[in-house]
Amino acid sequence: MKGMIGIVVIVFSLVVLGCGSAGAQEAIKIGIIEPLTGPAAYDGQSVVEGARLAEEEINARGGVLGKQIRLVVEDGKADPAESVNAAEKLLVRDQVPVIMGAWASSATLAVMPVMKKNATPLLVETATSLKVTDPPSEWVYRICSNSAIDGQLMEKYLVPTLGFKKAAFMAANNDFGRAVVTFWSEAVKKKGGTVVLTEYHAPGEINFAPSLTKISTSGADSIIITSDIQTASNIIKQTYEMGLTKIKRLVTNGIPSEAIVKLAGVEASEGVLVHNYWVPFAPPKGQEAKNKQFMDKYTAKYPNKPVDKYAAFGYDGIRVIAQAIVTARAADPVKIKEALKKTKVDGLTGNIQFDDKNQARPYSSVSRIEKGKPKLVVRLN
Amino acid sequence: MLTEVLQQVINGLVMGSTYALTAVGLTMIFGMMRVVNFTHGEFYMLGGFFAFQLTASLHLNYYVSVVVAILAVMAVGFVCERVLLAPLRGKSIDTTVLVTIGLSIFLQNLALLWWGPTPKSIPLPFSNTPLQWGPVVLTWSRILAVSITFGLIVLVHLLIQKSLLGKAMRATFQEKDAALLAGVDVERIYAFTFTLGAGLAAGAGVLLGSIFLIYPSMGNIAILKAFIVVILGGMGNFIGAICGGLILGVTEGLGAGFVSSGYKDAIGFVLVILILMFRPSGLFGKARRL
Amino acid sequence: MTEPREKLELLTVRDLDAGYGDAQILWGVSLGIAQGEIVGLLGGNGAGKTTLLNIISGLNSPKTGSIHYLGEEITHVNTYNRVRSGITQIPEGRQLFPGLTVRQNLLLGSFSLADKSRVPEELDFVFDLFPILSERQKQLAGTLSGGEQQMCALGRGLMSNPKLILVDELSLGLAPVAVERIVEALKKVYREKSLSILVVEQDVHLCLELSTTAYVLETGHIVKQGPSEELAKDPQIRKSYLGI
Amino acid sequence: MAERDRLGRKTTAGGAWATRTVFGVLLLAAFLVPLALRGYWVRLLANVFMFGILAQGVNIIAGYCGYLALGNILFFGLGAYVTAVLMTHFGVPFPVAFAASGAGAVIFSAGIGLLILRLKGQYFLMATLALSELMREVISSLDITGGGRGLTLPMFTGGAATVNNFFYYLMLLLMLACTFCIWLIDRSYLGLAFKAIKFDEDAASVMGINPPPYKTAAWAISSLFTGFAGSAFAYWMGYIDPGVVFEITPSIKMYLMMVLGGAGTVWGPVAGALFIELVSELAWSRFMEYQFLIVGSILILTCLFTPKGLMDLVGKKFTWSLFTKGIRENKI
Repeated sequence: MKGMIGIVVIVFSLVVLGCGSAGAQEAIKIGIIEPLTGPAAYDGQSVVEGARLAEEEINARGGVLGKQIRLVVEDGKADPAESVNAAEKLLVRDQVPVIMGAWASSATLAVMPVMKKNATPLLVETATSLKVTDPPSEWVYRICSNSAIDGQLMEKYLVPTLGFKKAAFMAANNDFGRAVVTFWSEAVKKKGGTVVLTEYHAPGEINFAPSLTKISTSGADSIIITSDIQTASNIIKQTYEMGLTKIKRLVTNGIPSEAIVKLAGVEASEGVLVHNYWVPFAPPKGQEAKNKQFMDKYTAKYPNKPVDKYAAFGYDGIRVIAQAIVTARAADPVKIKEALKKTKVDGLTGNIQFDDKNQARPYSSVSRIEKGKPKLVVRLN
Repeated sequence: MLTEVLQQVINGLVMGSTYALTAVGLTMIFGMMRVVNFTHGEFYMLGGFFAFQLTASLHLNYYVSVVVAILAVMAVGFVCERVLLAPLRGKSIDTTVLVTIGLSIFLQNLALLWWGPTPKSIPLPFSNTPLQWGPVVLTWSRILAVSITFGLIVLVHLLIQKSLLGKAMRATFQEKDAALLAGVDVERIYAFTFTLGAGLAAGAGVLLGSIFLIYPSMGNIAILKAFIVVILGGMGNFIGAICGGLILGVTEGLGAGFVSSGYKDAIGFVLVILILMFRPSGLFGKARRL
Repeated sequence: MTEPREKLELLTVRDLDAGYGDAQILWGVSLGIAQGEIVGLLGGNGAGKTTLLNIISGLNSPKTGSIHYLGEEITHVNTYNRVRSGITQIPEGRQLFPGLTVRQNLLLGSFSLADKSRVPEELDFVFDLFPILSERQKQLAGTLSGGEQQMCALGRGLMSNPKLILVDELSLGLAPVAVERIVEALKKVYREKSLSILVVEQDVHLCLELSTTAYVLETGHIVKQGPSEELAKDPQIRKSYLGI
Repeated sequence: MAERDRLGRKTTAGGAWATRTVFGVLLLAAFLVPLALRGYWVRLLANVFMFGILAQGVNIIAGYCGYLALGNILFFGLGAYVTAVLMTHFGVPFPVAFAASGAGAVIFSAGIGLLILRLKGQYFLMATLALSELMREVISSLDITGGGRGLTLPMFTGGAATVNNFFYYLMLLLMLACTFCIWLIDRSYLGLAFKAIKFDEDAASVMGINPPPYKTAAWAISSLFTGFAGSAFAYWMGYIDPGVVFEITPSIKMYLMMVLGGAGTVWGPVAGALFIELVSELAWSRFMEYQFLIVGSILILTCLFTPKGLMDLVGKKFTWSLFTKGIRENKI
């Protein structure tokens, strides 16, 4: 009993010590919540790396409002509870006036109420759930796309151009997968196509032979695949192994082509269509030079890592925030929130400006993998 | 319809045989040592990563890599057994379970630090183009996986049935004290069993890793499946594990194909609960009190 | 149904067959224990003594045959309900809860008492009987010596205020002094509490000395029964068990 | 004046005065924390208390009864989903949903417990694991639970401080209630029966204990508090999906806390939760990538060397023989 109390006392004093350790800083702090550990760590780190490039660039130009900016990064583990903790830490300990994050939709949805209650704006960089901006929150701005926008954009191409008349869906059984199925199905149906089959899979599933066998006998002429990188690559690999290469295959939501080629193999990925957001080979028109500069800098700093959309969104996100702070003329949460409404940035990921739901319309495209290399098929906007 | 059934059954048998390979090692460790080994999934994962490292980075021949990877994991298994499980021999089962869970977390996160979270794919020495036999499609890697699986299983079976070591293993399994009296070095048998079990898990990891992808958390789903199979076949039942693996593979295939893929994984868990409640010694075991 | 007897029958075992799987261990075993009687059960290793005892206490179940207790059939009654109705087993090898304290072990003995207000009284009785247990109350039972453990086991059995106690291998692995000490206590309990005792024992001297009636069990069959004094004179028994 | 409880033990020892004072001060401090500290720390402590509840949940079934319910997170998820479904689809207020979550968990555990609690050791462990995975699969596929999509709960009304304080006190009170419950059990015949079952069920039945009802009772109490914690968690987070509330990691973490603090003790699991959560927050934030390596190592080392919990080591000299003794006496 005595020993236990001893430990409790030690722990409590650690808490108290920990509380007092926050000191004043000159720089303007920007909070970032990303998964730095766990299965999503690779992507989360990409966002942070992109953000760091923007930080360097901005500080090299003299910062904003005459001050340097400083990123304060917390690990949200792509988990709601952890992300909320991270948000609280950033808001209370570091008193950041704005946060970018929290990568996963579930984590972002959990962080949103905290932002509202602390009256601090959140810039959402990668979370695609519709619920993030619908219903809109005055404290939440999003620079990445959502499934409703994607579905709308794809309507013009999916059936008419790409010929997805009898589509089958293979989607992750989560908010993201289900939202894509809903809106892309609409896009198919509106142009006279039919959805033959929808197969949901659990996260982490590896064996798709049963679903693919079902699809092969269903008469589908195309498969729309929505999942994470490894699962999508696995599905592509298995479509090939099941001899389903005559069926058109489309991978949604910016899964990088190089990863598909690397994981599924050159043979299996031949002819696969990929729905991209930012991609290195096809930046939005007018951004080519800026894009090359970004790629060069990134490759110089992180030589072993290919540039991906997460880095680009991280980079753009910080630029948007810096721009908003300049417009606000103060590192004040409420002023930054107001400023974000008016902020316009010609970003790598598209021309960023927010609509009445605080949603930007990022650029997207469709490319086809030929002999292991992606070729641009169509720019969507 | 018939071709679809046939294809689904074949899919199921391919998956099922690798389930069986993973489960055989697990069931052996359980039957012999009464240890529920949660580290099994990590041995499976390490098998895949070692093979990847050998083929992709050191450019070793694929088949050589498979063997070396299995041996390497066996070495890891041996060390774990000696250092962590041997001191706990005869102690509460709960403690050993928690230790293997701790080890599983440790190894998985070590792999995450070492190889990173991005999935890897093992380069294969042959083209994986589909082979069409009438209505049925298969690939060389799957045929290879099934053949190696059954090769390994037969090998282990012969080892247990024919060799002196196998006889000692069976004696230890049936009556530990009697085996001790008969001069069997039970400690050595335990170490060997655990090492062999780890090797079988690694074999499954290499083979499935060649068909699918390799990533640090790949053991999580593998061990769940292996547990299901072990319970289906009866804990400690070698033949039961093989049949259980095939049954699970085929039911999953047919269930996903003709019921709903959403409930594919649920099928296994329902089977487990039913078996535990009504036939705890497994489908093939003699009914006995637990 | 029961034929008239001189003494009131407490427990009657009739025609028990029992075994594990194909191995039959008991063959048509019958025995009776009257109220206030000490019955001895003799037999060598593997004769089936412990199996019989476990069937009486309900830990094992027989294939055929019946057990009556206080005129009611209890063949299929659960162990814990038998304990509640007053049959308590002092298991072989003591089987205390080694991780619990002596006191907790004793209290567990009183678990089946409906009226828990009697617990302090029973506890005092046990401590009176074995003062050493009182000193060691807070010690873990696993740390006691063999003799002390046997005392604790006996004390624990007494805590349930039983009508019948089944004592399995009282003397097993104990020093003669300790055995003597416990036998004395058992006799004292028998006098003061007027209960019935079934003593299962390999030590034939001890068993016949303690009991009034005895049975001899050999490879699952009752081969002899009768008053202990007579059995002690039986030449065959003297030869095979007493080594005379 | 020493009082005696039902088992005749003294309830106040002679030198317990200082302990009681320190304990009282700590309790008072715990109640005053939200006045002194802001959001993040209040939240962090509330999270610690939540893990305290979960660790106490496994303490009852595993620490006292010896049944390794590895899938206990099942009741956490169940509680969370009962609350979420009732609040979103039926507009039920939180207190009612909260009560319903506890009731739901108890009914489920009692029903299923009667069936699977006759399984022993590793078989029971497997069954609970399979049950929790099955529950996750079913909830991921049902419409009413939103499937894999998850559910967004109605927002808690009030400012940031109010929310944090509300859940802080809710978790604190739940943890105290749970601990009080265990304290009562520990000093009663019920606790004695649990411990007897843990050591040997046959021997327990020779004592007149009928194990099934006791085991079921233990699991029901365990699930009640775990379900409550899940309910509070769902409302606190405002959004749940199957991946979040059925994750296996917390299940393992709560075992670690229980073992580290001392299985089968009244305050051990709470101390374990405090230790693991706070130390991981304060010390390991620098070694973020290594934190699970550390968790795994601590679990192994605790099981090997101090199976009775960290408290067992306090006040003893750290010698090798102490470690080997730990291995010899292993029983969690």
